[in-house]
Amino acid sequence: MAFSAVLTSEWTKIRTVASTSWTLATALLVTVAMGAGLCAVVNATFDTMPESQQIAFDPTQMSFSGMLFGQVAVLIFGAMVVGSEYSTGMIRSSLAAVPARGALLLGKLTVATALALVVGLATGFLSFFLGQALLGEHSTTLGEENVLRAVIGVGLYMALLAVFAMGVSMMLRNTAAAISILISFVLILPIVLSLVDATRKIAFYLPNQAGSAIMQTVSSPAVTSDAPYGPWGGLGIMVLWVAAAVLGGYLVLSRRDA
Amino acid sequence: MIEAVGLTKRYGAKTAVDQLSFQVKPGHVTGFLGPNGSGKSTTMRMILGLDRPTSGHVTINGSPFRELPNAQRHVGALLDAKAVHGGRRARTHLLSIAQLSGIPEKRVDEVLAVVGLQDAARQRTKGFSLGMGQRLGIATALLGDPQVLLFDEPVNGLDPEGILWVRNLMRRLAAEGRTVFVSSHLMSEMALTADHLIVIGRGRLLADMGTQEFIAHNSAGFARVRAADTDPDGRDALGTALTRAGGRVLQEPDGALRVTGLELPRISDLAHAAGVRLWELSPHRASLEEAYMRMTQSAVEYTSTDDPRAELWEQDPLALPAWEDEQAAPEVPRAAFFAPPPPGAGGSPFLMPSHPGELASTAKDSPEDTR
Amino acid sequence: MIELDGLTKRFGAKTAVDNLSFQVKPGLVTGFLGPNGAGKSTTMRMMLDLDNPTSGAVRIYGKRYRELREPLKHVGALLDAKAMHGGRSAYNNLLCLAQSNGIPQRRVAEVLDLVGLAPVARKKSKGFSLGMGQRLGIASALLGDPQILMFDEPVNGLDPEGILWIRNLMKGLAAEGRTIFVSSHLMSEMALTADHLIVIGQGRLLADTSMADFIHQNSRSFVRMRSPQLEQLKDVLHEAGIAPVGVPDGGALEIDGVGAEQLGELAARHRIVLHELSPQRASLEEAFMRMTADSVEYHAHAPGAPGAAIDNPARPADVPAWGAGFDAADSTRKGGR
Amino acid sequence: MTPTTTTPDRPRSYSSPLPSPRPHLGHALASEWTKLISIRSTLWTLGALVLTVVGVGMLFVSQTSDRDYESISFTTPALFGLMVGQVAVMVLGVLTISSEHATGLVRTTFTAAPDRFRVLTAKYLVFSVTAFTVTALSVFVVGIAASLAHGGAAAGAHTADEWLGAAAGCLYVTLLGVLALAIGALVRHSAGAIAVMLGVVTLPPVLGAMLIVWEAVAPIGREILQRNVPVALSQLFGMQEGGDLGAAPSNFSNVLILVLITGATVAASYVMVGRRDV
Repeated sequence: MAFSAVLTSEWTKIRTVASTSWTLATALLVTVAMGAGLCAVVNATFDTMPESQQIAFDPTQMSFSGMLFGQVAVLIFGAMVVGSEYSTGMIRSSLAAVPARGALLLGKLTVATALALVVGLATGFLSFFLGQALLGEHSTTLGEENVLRAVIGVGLYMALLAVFAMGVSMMLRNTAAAISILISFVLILPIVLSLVDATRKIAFYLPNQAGSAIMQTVSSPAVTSDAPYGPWGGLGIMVLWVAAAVLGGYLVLSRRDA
Repeated sequence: MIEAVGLTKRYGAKTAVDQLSFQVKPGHVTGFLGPNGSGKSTTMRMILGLDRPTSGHVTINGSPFRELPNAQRHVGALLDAKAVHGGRRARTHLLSIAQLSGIPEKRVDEVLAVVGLQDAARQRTKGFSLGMGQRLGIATALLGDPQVLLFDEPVNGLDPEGILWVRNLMRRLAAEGRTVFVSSHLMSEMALTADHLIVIGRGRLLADMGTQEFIAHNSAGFARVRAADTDPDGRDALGTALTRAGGRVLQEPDGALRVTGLELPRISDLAHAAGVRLWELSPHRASLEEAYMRMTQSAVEYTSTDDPRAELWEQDPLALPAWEDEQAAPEVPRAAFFAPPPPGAGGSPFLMPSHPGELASTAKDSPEDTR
Repeated sequence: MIELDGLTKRFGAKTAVDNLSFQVKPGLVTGFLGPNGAGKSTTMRMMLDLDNPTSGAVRIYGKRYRELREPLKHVGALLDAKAMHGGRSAYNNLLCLAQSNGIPQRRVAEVLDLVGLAPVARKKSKGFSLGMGQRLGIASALLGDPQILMFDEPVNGLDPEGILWIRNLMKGLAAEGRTIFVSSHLMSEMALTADHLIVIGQGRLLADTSMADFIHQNSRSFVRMRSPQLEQLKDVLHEAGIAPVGVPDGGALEIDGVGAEQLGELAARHRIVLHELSPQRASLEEAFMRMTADSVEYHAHAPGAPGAAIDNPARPADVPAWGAGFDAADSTRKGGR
Repeated sequence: MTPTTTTPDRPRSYSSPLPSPRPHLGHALASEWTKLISIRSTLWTLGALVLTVVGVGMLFVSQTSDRDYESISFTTPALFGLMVGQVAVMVLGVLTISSEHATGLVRTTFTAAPDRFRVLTAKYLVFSVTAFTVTALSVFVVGIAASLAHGGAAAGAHTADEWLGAAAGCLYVTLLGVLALAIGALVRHSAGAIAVMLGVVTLPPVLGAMLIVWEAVAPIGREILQRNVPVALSQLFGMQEGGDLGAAPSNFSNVLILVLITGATVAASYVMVGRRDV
């Protein structure tokens, strides 16, 4: 069977359910709006910030701070794409139509990832330009060192996060469980882990913590001294997590009875 | 006793149930029939207080469902067999429902035994087949040992043994003096189970009468007559005699005659007079299916482009107007099964050969009868 | 053509399907019968490679399902009517399946039209009734215009009009030379539809025969006679050495083991007027219940055991009027093979 | 089954030998309790709650010295786990009602008990008592472990108030769960309701930070920053935060706000459940 057919089919699947548009639209809007809001805040209060913070100030990353919440919508998007197949029973029809598990998984991942990447890139550029406009004199431009990498990094980060969510959902085969676990894992666990010294180092290796390094541009000692990796190293760690999740998902899909 | 008065339910501009009034009396199994989308489920949901009628009202033993003091002890219902949390075990599911109305725990084991699920009582219902789910649903309905019982498609997914059991169960429940209200699409089942029928179509009442009366009103029975094969002219002679006597005669594929409009003794006499020996003379009651189809003809909502009723109306090609020995003239041949035929593909869309004959070439040898 | 070879499926200690081997041939409607819990659905799921067999294999034209390129063009299956995404419209649900197998888009509208769902094609399938869901499932099975069609309980939830339609549909598809494999619990439906039967019980093959043979072997048939000259008739029968086996109600006699033809000739010879001479064939339902009596898993404990009803001599009269027509159609078809 | 009994006035009517008590809340409570303990998601969510609270708490206890407890209470170690664990409580709250809607069980339930308020009340009661008990138990295990391990002189003086505060904290988490249940009853969709609840918990801090910029709405922003869920919970567990925002609101007012919000949502859920077709 032509893989392009699977892609077309998955594209139809993804564009014809309401959850796709509202999760991705939320991801974009929340990230852009919150980033813009925080940039405005910072611009107004920049002078009152301690000097150490002023030195380490990363205008690019600041415009992406809405990602903290936007990523929740991306996770829900990934979890719904896979989970709804199971909750509705559609998975049986899908597997009857495309019995090669690998092809089905790959098709689904490709389409959803591409979509998340596109939305992610749009989010990155929109947040960046809007944020920089609001930052006024503290802003930066795309031409500066590392900035373009960081903006594109937003797209990569969102795409990887979506794949991660899909892999985890494929393993759990349940939307509600996947969403709860993913959100605890991404939003709350890092905070909890960094509260205690003994576990702070572990938190660096969580997928989203490592992955978000790609969105930083300023490598002043005040910011990055803690993290034992650079932006690409961080993204690499996230890719490993994602690969593990996808592998787990593939094993569950191919071994277990549908 | 269930009593509906002017029951109406509208969803936006669409009227699902329209001015429905009827009574369901105790001591009978009352069948509730209607095509898909005719408002049966909505009516049942309104009886159970799950949907609010737009106007009109429905009462059970005189009071609206939601005002019954202990609803479960008065009314038991099976609406949707799969309406169970799959992660829960069968017994705990029933127990949680029983506790809701203070029904003793031993009653749970009792109903599990009644429906034959005692061995599966500790299984999670996720693994249940449709038939097992249906039995669990029936168990739920019986929990409160209620006076009024409603079943929506109770035999769905049951095996023949289960169907037979449900049939007997419903008759027995009615014989005990309960009100039993059953909807089903299986006419052969309904004919065996229901004493009384309420038929709706497009939300309106079409009929409210006894099952036998309904069949008699809406269809005609026929007789099957076969002359001795050893007497080659017998069939023609018989056909002519019967037609002259005012009967309507059609030929069946095996050579027997289908006669309407004449009583069996009369046919016997006519055959005797014509000197024809009979090898078969059997009465055929019209089926409820046929009667139902005729009644609801105009009220069907989802119709295939390939009208199945053709089978019912197109019996005339079987007729032998001139008594020619035309072997069971086949019905209008179905060249392409899929109507409308796809343009430009010679009548068959993809893999299929253009004519069935190409695949089953031997089938051409015998007159294929699609009946 | 579907071939099963030693197919076995165990769930833990429980063997759901036990060393099942049979073939489903083209040009026929093959009925797949068995009590609840016999392993029918599991077998069908393994045919589609949804469940992995513990051992054994299923071959579809010599290939495993997973090896089929564009499987919907070879095999169409209705397993579970609700196996669709409720938030998607009927049209789009089918469209994504069609696209995955390179089936042209117009075919989607075609099958929706065929099953009568064209008016609600753009509605979300969440709001569909069981019958509409079933039609949607049938549409998805027909999507690729496949050689092999599998239906698990196709008439579930359909109204009589729909039942009649699917009955004709399956016969028509088989007549075109396709392989039709149908499971159903409704014996009256099966009797009207299937040519060949495969019966399983507790995961094991119980029978693999033609419909007529199955009924013949697993049930009794008899001839009912009615006459205004009942006493005379009894005497004639007695003289001929024929003993009526049952006298269910006042005016009728039931005779076992002698054909209606002979009885008709006998009556004619003795100038006895008959008001009825009807061969009664036992129903498929009865035959099925006799065969599977030992392998029924969920026995209801209720007074009036099913067995009592089976032996009720009045039952065969309840066979739907078209039962006779079926027998004829069946023999014609067999003759043609 | 029972034989036919005939009564003179209703000649063909059936009456059953089973007791027919007028159903009361107690019946519904028993039913809901059976429902709660008979599904595995209860075990998963509550297990996750206990594991995170006790696990993270114990880790914290083992990493701290007596002196650290001069400024924090013995129950503070439980806070970190509870920040994660509260998600489990909310998920359980949502699932308590949304799983009935997802499976269609709600129709069976409301057919068996047409008095929907009785069922809903029982759900709220059973859920909140269970959630509070489990939360409090795990919090107090951590608190007692901390006080046993680090109760030395260096830890300074501790009063019973901090234990009361922790109890209030458990109540706070329970209220979040009740709010989740109410939202589940309104939304009727597991994933949607969980997303809404996570928004309620995580969005206000950011919203506050944004509002505080503009002079006109700065006071509102400040209020939100001081009264959102994580801050309130931290305070209840003896972590005083802020300072540049002015005096922190009292624990009582924090709990009261959540009580009011939850109360309003619960009231809305009663109205909707009573009125809606299911």
